Amino acid sequence: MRYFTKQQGQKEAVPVDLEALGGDRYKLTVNGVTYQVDALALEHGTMSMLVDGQSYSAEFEESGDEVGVLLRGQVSRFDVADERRLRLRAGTAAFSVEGKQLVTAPMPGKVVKVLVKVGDEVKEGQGLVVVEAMKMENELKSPKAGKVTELFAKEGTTVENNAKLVIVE
Amino acid sequence: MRYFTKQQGQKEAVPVDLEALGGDRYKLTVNGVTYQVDALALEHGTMSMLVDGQSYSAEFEESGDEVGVLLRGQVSRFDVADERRLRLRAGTAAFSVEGKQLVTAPMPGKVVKVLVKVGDEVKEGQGLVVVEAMKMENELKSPKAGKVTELFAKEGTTVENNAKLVIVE
Amino acid sequence: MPKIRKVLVANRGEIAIRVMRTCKELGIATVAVYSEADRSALHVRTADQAFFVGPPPSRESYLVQQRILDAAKAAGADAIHPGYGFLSENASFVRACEAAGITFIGPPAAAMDAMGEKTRARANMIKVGVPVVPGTTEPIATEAEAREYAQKIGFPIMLKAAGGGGGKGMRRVEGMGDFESAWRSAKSEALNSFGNDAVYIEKYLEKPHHVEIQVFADTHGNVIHLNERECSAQRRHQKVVEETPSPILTPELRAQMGEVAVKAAKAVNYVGAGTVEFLVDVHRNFYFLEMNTRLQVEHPVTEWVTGLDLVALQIKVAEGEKLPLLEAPTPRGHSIEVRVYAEDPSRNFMPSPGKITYLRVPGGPNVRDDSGVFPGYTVPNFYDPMISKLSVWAPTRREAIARAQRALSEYVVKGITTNIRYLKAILAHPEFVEGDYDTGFLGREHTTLQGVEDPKLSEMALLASAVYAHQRDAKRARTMPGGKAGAADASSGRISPWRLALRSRRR
Amino acid sequence: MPKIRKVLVANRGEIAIRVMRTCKELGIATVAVYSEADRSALHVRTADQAFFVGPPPSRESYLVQQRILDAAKAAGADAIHPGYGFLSENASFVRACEAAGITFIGPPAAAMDAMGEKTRARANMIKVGVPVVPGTTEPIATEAEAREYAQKIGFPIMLKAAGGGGGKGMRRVEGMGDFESAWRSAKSEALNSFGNDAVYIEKYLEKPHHVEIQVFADTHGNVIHLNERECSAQRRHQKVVEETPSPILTPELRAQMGEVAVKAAKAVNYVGAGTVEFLVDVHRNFYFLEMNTRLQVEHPVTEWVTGLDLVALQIKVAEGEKLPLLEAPTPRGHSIEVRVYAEDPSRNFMPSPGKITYLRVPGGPNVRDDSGVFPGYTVPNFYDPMISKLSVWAPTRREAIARAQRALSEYVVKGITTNIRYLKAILAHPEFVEGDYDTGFLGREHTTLQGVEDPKLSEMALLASAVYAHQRDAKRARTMPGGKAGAADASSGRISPWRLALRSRRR
Repeated sequence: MRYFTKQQGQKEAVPVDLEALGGDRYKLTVNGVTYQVDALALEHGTMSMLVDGQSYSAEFEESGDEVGVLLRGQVSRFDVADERRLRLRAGTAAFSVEGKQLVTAPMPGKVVKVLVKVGDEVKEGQGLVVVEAMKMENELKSPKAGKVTELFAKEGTTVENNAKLVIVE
Repeated sequence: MRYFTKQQGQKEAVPVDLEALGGDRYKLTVNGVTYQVDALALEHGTMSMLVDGQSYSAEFEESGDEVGVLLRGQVSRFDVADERRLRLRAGTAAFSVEGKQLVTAPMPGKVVKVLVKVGDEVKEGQGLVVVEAMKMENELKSPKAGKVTELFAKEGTTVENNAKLVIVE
Repeated sequence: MPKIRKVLVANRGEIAIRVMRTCKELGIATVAVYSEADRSALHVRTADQAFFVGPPPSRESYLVQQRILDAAKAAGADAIHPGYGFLSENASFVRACEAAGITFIGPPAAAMDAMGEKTRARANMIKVGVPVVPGTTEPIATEAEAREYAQKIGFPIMLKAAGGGGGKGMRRVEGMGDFESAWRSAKSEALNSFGNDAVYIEKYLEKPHHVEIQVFADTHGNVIHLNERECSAQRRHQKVVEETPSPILTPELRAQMGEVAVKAAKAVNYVGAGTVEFLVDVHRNFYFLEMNTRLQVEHPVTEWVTGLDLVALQIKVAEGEKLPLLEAPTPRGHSIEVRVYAEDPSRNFMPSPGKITYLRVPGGPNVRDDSGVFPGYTVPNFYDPMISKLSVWAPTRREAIARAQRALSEYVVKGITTNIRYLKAILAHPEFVEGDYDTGFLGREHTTLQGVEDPKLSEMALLASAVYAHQRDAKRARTMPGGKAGAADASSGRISPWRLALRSRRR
Repeated sequence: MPKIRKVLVANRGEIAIRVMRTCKELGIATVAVYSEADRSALHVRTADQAFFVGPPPSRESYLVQQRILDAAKAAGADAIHPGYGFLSENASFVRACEAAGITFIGPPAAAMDAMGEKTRARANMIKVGVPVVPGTTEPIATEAEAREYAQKIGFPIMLKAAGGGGGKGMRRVEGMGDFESAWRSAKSEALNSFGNDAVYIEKYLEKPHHVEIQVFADTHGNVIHLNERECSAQRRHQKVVEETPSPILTPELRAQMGEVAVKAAKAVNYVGAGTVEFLVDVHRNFYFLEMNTRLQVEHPVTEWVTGLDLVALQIKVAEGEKLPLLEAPTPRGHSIEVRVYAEDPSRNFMPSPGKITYLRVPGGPNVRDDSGVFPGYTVPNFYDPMISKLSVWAPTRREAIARAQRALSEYVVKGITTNIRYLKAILAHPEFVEGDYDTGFLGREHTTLQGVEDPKLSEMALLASAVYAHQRDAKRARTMPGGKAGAADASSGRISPWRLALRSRRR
């Protein structure tokens, strides 16, 4: 079975061929190298993985399409899909490559200040909205130079994680 | 709503009248005393209970009909049933008051020795079966004087918790 | 003064638990207070009694003096321990406790008055000959005046909240361009944190170390110091890593600074636990910065090397007992504390409140975890993002670093993002290992401290993620036969990197 | 000897984790071995490498020397740490390591030979003038001979496995009536635990204390002792609570026993960590009992009061380094360890293997948890039921007891039954608090230590159980509308007390 694993920050997805050998044993081929892997899933998203005698304790956390993997102190994030899932996804990309940039709330909190209004021209790095969470004020900045085309943030309102705040185009 | 709570080791069930006041608040009446209780259920069977300003952290563990409650270092076990459940139960008692006594495995383990055979007369406290678990040998003794009428235990076999071993009648 | 039998802890989180632990060991009953956001918090369950004090914002709950006092009266508490933050440095609260006949476990109001407002503290210290950093001695009324003064002493300068410490309401300003936003946010944070938006200006020293001296005084006029803590690993003036002994202090400098700290405490008739903070410059001159008139977050490192329980000592002093020692003990071995925050270092340290779905805390020799959380707990977004303090002890600094690294490698927190990896990067950084790191260290090395990827580990993680996806899909296929495994793709949360590339990258 | 770069830990559970923690801090790579029952165990994940060594029974896995050595070779380990139990006191394994060119972290085979079989050890000690308890100097061949010897020295007597310690294969015999079953079970346990069913007899002393001296020797002929541990709180010769200093030792007696222990170690050319166990009678005479030629379970209490890392010291000695100290340090403060077992004290200490569904480990000042388990882990029923060692430090014994009580009150383990409440009862018992408890203490006070019920707490628990049932039924009604909430009654597990009354009560 073939999976495509795309690591966050990497451009290309890497194909991984997986063959279940029964029990917790798998044969995995990636980048031309084949590994015999003993991968025991434990509770709470923990996995004990033995590869050529090396022991790796992996902790998984799913977040949307991605799974974060904590392994020997390093965190990597992967989006893993088989071919069927990949096809399902083709049509769903929400934004075109260039143009619109959505700024969302990086954590739950309270909008304490909106620094722009619809139609404003903004520079890259210019402050758009100030969100307070855990007694810290965090200024969210524009990812690009452009114009504010939509403004969802309202001063004094509480926002959830990933709430849409501003679109810069 | 009325519940009947029977504590392990006690003879009588105690009726408790419970009125849900909304949120985590309850009015509970037991033995003629009424308590206002703020009982917040947390994950993993934990409850934070406030009664007249006193704070109790309760840990629950269900085991069969009973729930064990760990509260300020004390463990109590209760069988709690409402009136409907109580009726459902009436017919299911597995053994009559006198007569048959079932000896079960108190833990998972291995039967290392069977000390009796069917038809043997045994004294109260006489060893019946030796079960080994965690490198400790535990001799299970007869709860009464009587005759071995059934023998499920076999030397060398592995038994689960609560497995039937011997019936003395 | 009579023995204390019941203590109300006017705080939350790890420090509330910390204080209650000692109370429990001393046979003293404990009373918690909690806001609406803290009904499920651990300190409520740890206490013998618990009282509700208001809505989530601390200004409407933990900072409302009357509610705290009402709870203390309802519970029959004979003393209040304020922890740190909240009402811990509020002289009017000390007076209110006194009026209510409740022992405040902390310094007298007069000492707080003398040290509480930083500008007044500076003036008092100048009077008794304690060296101070150049700056205004009074809060500055208007932004215009502030700009003028800053121009006069020269940038960089520090804006500081007059009403409290802990890094809140503090801003370093490099020049006129940053002035407005720094002024606004310092005042607003000061107001939120201390109910007082007064701000003053200090000259910013180049490459200074933040070294503080723990002092302790009893009601019989005995004042001692318990050596120093090195707290230069700071981010936005928030301490991240603390240690004792300080790797830059000689025994002579320690003795000098200790003597000055004792002098400072004596000058204000101090009682109880306090900390005199100093900046130490590259020439090892030291300047009084401020005095924190309460227990510090980082007190465990002092406890490790002295064997004392500072909370127990606070209670003894509040009961009128004499200090059990009359001079600083020689530090035994080395201790390091790291603060575990619910924040994401790779997203500019954005706070990361949320539910802790899994928690594994380090164990083994000479490791201490002071935490206020538990698995299944939702970290609320109203309060400080610190969820735990991990501290270690070892005979030498080198061994203490190795032990802290080992302990951090065992720490697993799931459901929220923490700074654990960042803490490991700090401890591994050559500047930290070498021992001469100043308060600019974390800011300067920000990029390095984000870490580099080990491609071998990434490959192993990739293999793990493929098996994980396989097992997950197999399980989904079993639980919803014929269902679309891909349906979960549409759920919220972090977005696919394929899509993320189409979206903004926030800095 | 060269530096050790990679250590195979030939053990499992908490001690494997303990050893790996120190290795990690020293920058030494670690290799785990695991049986079929331990694939999911924590030590497998804690190590850098892990190798399978056979089926669950230890005789087919952890005790198979060749498999351990094969794993060490496959991993490229240059040393083996045996932990305690298993192969730790097996001289033939030490020789096999030597032959394979792998450093065994422990004493030389000759010292083990001299001390390993208890009867030979007794003979060796008598030779150098160390006082011993009256008894046979050789294993006894037949039950008839044994009965005869017992008759001669008079009951009560002890049957003891010649091949090993740790309470396994030990039986106290009160008279002829108990002899047969004790003889049979002692031999069978000895065979299972040490692969050797040889048993000998010792006179049982009345009200003795079990006090042991930690010794350490390097390869340069230096031998020191690191003071004592009081281990008289035993059940079935299995230690349950240990502490240091011993509350019954004077400095003079400590010095005398230390001197004798060093003499014993020197007599057998000992190297590494070892423990000389003594019985101390009511007149404070002390008798050599046996020497454990390995690290003890209870070594953390010694680490607390000396500040040493005994595992690190073992490794240094194995590398050929000299001991860093040449006389016993004065004990600093007091330390207590309690052993957390998966067993049910109210059901005659029946082992309680199974899945740990929830785990909360104590934290805060001066608390140490050495554990081999984690939430979601299934404690297998093949090995020792000890799941954790909790140890604390405080300046005084009284404070250490209070701290241990506080820590135990924070310990929550769900899914299996543990002895935590029993441990609290021990620490609260007047005989323990007073400090003069002998090895008969736990047996004698068995009933008292089961605890008495506080009716107020029972009433609160009753309220909690009613609310719990209400919330559970409400949830069930939501998830299976129209379903019978009562259906779950038929499931297995503990039976209703209404029905239980109809069943046997086991003693």
